[in-house]
Amino acid sequence: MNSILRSGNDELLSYLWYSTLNLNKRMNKVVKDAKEAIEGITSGMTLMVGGFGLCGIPENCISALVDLGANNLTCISNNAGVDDFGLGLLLQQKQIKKMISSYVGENDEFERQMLSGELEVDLIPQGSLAERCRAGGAGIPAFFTPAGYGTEVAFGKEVRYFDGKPHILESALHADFALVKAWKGDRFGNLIFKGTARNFNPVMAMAGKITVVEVEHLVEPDELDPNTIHLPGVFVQRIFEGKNYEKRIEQRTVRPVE
Amino acid sequence: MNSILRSGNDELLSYLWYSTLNLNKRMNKVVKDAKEAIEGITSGMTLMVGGFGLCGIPENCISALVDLGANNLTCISNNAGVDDFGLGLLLQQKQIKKMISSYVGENDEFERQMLSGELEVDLIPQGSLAERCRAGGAGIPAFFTPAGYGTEVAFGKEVRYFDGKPHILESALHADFALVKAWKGDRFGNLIFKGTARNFNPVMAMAGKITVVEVEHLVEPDELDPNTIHLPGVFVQRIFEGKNYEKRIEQRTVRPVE
Amino acid sequence: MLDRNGIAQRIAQELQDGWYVNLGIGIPTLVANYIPKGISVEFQSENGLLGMGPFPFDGEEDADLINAGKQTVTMLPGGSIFDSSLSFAMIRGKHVQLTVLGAMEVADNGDIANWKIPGKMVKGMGGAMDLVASADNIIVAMAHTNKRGQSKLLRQCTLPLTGVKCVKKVVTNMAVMDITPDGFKLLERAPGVSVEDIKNATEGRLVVEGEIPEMQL
Amino acid sequence: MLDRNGIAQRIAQELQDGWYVNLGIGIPTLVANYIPKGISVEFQSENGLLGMGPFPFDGEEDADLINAGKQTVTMLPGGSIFDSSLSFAMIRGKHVQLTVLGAMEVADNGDIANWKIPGKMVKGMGGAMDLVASADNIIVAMAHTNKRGQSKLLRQCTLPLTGVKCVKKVVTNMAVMDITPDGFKLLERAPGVSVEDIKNATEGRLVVEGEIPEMQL
Repeated sequence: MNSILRSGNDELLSYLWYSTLNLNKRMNKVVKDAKEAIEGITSGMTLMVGGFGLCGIPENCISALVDLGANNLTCISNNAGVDDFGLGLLLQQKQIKKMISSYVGENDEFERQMLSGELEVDLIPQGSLAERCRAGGAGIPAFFTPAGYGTEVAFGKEVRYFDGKPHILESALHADFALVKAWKGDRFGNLIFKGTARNFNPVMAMAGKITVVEVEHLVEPDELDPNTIHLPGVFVQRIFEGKNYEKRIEQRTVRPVE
Repeated sequence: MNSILRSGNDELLSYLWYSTLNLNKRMNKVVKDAKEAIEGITSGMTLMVGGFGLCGIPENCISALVDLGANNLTCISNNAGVDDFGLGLLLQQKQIKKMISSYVGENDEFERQMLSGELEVDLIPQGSLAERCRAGGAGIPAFFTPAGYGTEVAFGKEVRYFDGKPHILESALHADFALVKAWKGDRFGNLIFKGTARNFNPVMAMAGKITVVEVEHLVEPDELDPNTIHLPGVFVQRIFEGKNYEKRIEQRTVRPVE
Repeated sequence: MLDRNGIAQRIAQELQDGWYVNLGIGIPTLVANYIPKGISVEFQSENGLLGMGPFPFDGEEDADLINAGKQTVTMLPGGSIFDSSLSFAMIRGKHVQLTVLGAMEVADNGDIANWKIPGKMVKGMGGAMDLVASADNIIVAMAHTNKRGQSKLLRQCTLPLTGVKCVKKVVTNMAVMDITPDGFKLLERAPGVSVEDIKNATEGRLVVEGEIPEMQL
Repeated sequence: MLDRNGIAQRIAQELQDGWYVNLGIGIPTLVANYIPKGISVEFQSENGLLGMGPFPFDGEEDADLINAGKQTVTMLPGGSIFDSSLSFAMIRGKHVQLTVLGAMEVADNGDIANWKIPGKMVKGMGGAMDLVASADNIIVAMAHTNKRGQSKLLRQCTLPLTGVKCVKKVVTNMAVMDITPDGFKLLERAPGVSVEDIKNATEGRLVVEGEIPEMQL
């Protein structure tokens, strides 16, 4: 116990690679802009899009996706934006075939497309949506949850009792691309989120086959304390510094000055 | 959209409680010391004990538990300490009836008790152990994992194929008390861990009916940035500042100065 | 009869010191205004924060700090931020002691319907299904009857369910009731409301035992 | 025949730029010393860190910074710390591209046994079962035969399994082999080792097709 391993022990040789290591050449996931970041997205793909309401949405990626014009997309996102912002921009262009969300109010075009049958909608309890994304990223193919038992959400799903309480089996969600917004990030893909803009972004970043992150501030790796990173870069494939964030507020609510 | 809600809207009244709120009276989970923190632990209980090897173990709580003398304990902990430190101290006093761990080497007394049949041992793959703790805290009673399929770990467990790959069903773990070590914490129970001393501590903190945390530094709530908290205080019932941390190193390994 | 604030005020009496509480949109939000003296609770917002504070002053709004109703908020010292999976881990794992939410219908076995009206635009359940399926303590805040004067306290819900056998207590503009195996157990009357009034406005089984006191607000 | 370092050196040739790699204790740890020029990989340690750096200088050890072998380590810029559940989320979720570990036995269908010998003290599987069940790419580093000269490359494992049909490649002191539906497919011979030597030392099915080149180290 507590012995000091010294030369002669051949494991000591390990990590000598370090002395020849060019730190500046390690891992570079940085791409130029949103256009390059979403390269490879094609019609018919499934995308995860981070954000809660308009808070923490990947504004740059969504704009680039409008320009790209890919359609027949399945979008997994807690909400569907508003008419002229967020995923609403993709809805306007009829690029979305199906939404997988927990709440889709506040969007007239969405309502029109849904009621006319142009748009498929799969509504999922918010906690199950979050956990299904995490499960997808964590290699957990399915789990039991009490949420939705006895409701139409449970139709066709296995029911099992644990401790006398009914649960339903929910499966993992995956996406061809996850589009994620963070506050700060480095070229390794390490991410720090800000305030409630965190929301679904970390779990969706875990579940994308290709995870694209736009950050407000792309920083040098040694600027981030390893202890404070919200999501390790191992989950991220591409990262870039976004531009011109509007960060629109959906329900600006204030209190009077006393 | 983007409307400003003004007086007249009665929801605006909300949060006026704030003006009468005594911030210093909100949530106080601080207890005096380890002895007070573990009050209520009795023989036969199931405890989770954080740490990986000797890194990040709740030293003060373990000492207090030796003094308390409760026995027939089931301990869920990744490791079992060494002969004269960590959970080894409880083994010396024969306070542990059963260990639920992933790796229990480096402990002669453990080996003796195990081989003589005095001590039950349930070995669990490390990732399943971590996920089962998290599941216990997260209200997920069971989940499927590929780990352990086809091995003796899978005996008696349900097997199901997802995407052609076999998985086994693992259940959540719970504990009467979780004993956890953090670096910094406040009276709300908000926690920040340091380095790899984080390990199992956050997930075990989630899964305790009563979660007791010892911290190296008990700080004022406004000293912790809400954005940097590793584990929100909602999971914590008692917190105290520990003393005399030894932080023993199990495998001190160094490299020669070039 | 109570108004919206009265309902909120009565529910606030249920709060216990040290509880973590999730308040839904509408009447439940108002509960925060009536926390009894000497009691301290923390508010959880399921989009990912604990220690939610008051709305910000004009000009101090932060687009990166909203509540589950998408309103700009502030945070109190001792608060914390987390992702959606951890947020629902604390809900599903019963670490949040009380959920207060509105409803369209409640059945006398504790079933609740509050997310969908067939034929109308469906906005989604948001976090409601997770909340009602998880918390040990679910209080519904709502009017006793709908706009057409029909009871919202039913033998069986007619609308698609949000959760089954989960509501523990209902506080309406007319009454406070616990859900028991025998149905709605009447505990208190609103000022100026008679037991007879409540009986007439309740379609589900109503249990009335002994004298029913008037609420003390 | 290769020594431990030779095995590690040969495995290092399998590394691809940008991979995240988990190295087990023993020979696998040595792989870090032979990373080919121009290739950059990051090391994951399942107790909760990415971007693991070299051992610290004497006096600079930090008890709060160890690897999965409980050895004191350092971190490189760009590293990160996380809890055990997120650590295995990245392993189980296949975000770590390669796992290198030792074994007592490997079967020609990819089964591996490396954690338990009946009758001996069992220390536990640690993270090995999660690692082998998850990663797409599992390379075993071991001696071709045990101390008694018996083959460790078998038709079927005799020891309790760690995982089934999971090993993709085996690098021993004698040979490099892929696991194929037909058994161990011989790819390379160690310097000074003949195909005949390898056949004699391999109990499991061995596929030998065409000329087998000598390893280039």
